[in-house]
Amino acid sequence: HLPILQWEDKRGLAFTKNNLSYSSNALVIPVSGDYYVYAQVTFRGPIESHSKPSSVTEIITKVTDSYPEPTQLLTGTKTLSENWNGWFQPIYLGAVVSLEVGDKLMVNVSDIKLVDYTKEHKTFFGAFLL
Amino acid sequence: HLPILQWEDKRGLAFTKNNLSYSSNALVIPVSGDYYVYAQVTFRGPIESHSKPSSVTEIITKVTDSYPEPTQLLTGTKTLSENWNGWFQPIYLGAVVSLEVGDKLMVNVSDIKLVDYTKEHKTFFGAFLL
Amino acid sequence: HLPILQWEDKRGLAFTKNNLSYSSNALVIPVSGDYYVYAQVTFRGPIESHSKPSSVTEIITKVTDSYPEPTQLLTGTKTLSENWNGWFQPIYLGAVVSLEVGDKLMVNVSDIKLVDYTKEHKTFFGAFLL
Amino acid sequence: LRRHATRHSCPAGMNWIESAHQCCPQCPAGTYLHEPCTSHNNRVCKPCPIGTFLSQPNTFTKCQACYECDRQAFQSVLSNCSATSNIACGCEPGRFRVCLDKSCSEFSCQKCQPCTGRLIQRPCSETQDTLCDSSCKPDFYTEGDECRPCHMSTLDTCSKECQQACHSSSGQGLE
Repeated sequence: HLPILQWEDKRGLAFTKNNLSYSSNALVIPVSGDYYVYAQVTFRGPIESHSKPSSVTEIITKVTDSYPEPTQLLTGTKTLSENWNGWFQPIYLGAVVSLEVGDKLMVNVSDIKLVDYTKEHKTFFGAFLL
Repeated sequence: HLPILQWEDKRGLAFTKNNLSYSSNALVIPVSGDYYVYAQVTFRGPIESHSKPSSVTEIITKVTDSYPEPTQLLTGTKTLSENWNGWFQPIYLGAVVSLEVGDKLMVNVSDIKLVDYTKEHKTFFGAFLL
Repeated sequence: HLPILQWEDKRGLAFTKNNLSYSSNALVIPVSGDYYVYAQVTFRGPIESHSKPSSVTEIITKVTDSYPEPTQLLTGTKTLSENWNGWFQPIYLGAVVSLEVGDKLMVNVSDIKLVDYTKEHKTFFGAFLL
Repeated sequence: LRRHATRHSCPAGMNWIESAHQCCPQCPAGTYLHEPCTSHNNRVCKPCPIGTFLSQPNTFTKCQACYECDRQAFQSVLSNCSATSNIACGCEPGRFRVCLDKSCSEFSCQKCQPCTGRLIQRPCSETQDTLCDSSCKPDFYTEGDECRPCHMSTLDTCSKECQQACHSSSGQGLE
């Protein structure tokens, strides 16, 4: 009974401005240019009815009207060796990418059930125009 | 006999400018706006008289006159599975946050005795106005 | 039979602009100023004829005409406890540094044979002027 | 109401080009959009340079970089990168894939087990390790979880299992 994970874009520390909008789980690029795009996902386990994962992966992807498949922009993948019953693993990604107006940025993960969504300062996603 | 850990703000690679100042262990925000705030702490062990920690945590917090309690802006927490006698674990955090003039930014850690303060390029902290 | 590892600066997601150029494995600074410099290296193993490494390290260094030795700007070092036959470990680094025109930025690693060079979104390097 | 950039819908096979402010025909797979169309001229597509590809019709201004196979981690090239398809990697002979994620886009290549002294139930393949028979082959005896050849055992080192396996009929198998 996992809630579908959506990003928070208004409450608490979250905000959008300068027409960088958030809709259907993606940041929508308002003007073409070079953006510093970043995201951190904190993964955690174990969770009920879930065998211990061998690795966790976070991918920032781009979806665009000019190409039918998503493009992987940044990827962080880490094998887990924790033999702990309780484990935490943050993955931070950030880099400059060239984007076109209308491009959509999304964060994909290897297993959404392992995402720690409980605190805004542990899992976050953003971009700014250079 | 651990020296109180202060940030270095002048010597070596460290610097402050554009009125972003450093005082009593905090960066002080000179003008309201959106800042990219970042910090890396390298944790290391074992250290004398210290049982092996199960995890390490780094938190960038904001202290402001308009609210009596600190606000956690960014958190990186990682469980340790190292069965090594010597271990190292860097945690990097970075994101855009909206700050007000006079706000203070600080870095808190789960256990200051585990911080590797020996080299400026292993543990660092900064912010810049977008 | 390891290919010499070069950064890709034109094809795919890679690009250079505003005279920030890439030559002999370094980013060359075109104008003095404060830059946000970042890099991620994904390390992976095991690889042939290679005992399991105890740690991996990534260092962003500066080479300058005004000083004969490289300067270490940012360092991420992590001990490995993976008992997996297949392991992955990304290290991300990023911070603001003051640079002079002509300075060269490079990424050094503890063992180049452990670098995952197979996908552009797993290992990347860049900088932008504030 | 703030004016939102309306999403332009174009006929099939065409994409909206913001800079040209009109729909343009897509470039075929293996090529990218070098110059957008204008009201007078058609768009110009150019082939993807070596080391890049685009597997779909598109209006990308740049092709995607090919992956590389991880030769140091015992991967091998199944098919080279072409202008229309990315490289495909597998494992060197004698190794099989251990996937690190569901899509198996990340995998390591591990040595196939040799099944010394056992019959092979299922040979090693690209995606699965060898499946060895649980019992030892004739002229082999069980020692722990290994199968040892009878001829290597001597009278005083031959355990009960060894006795049963190696010389069920008298005098055989011992040198």
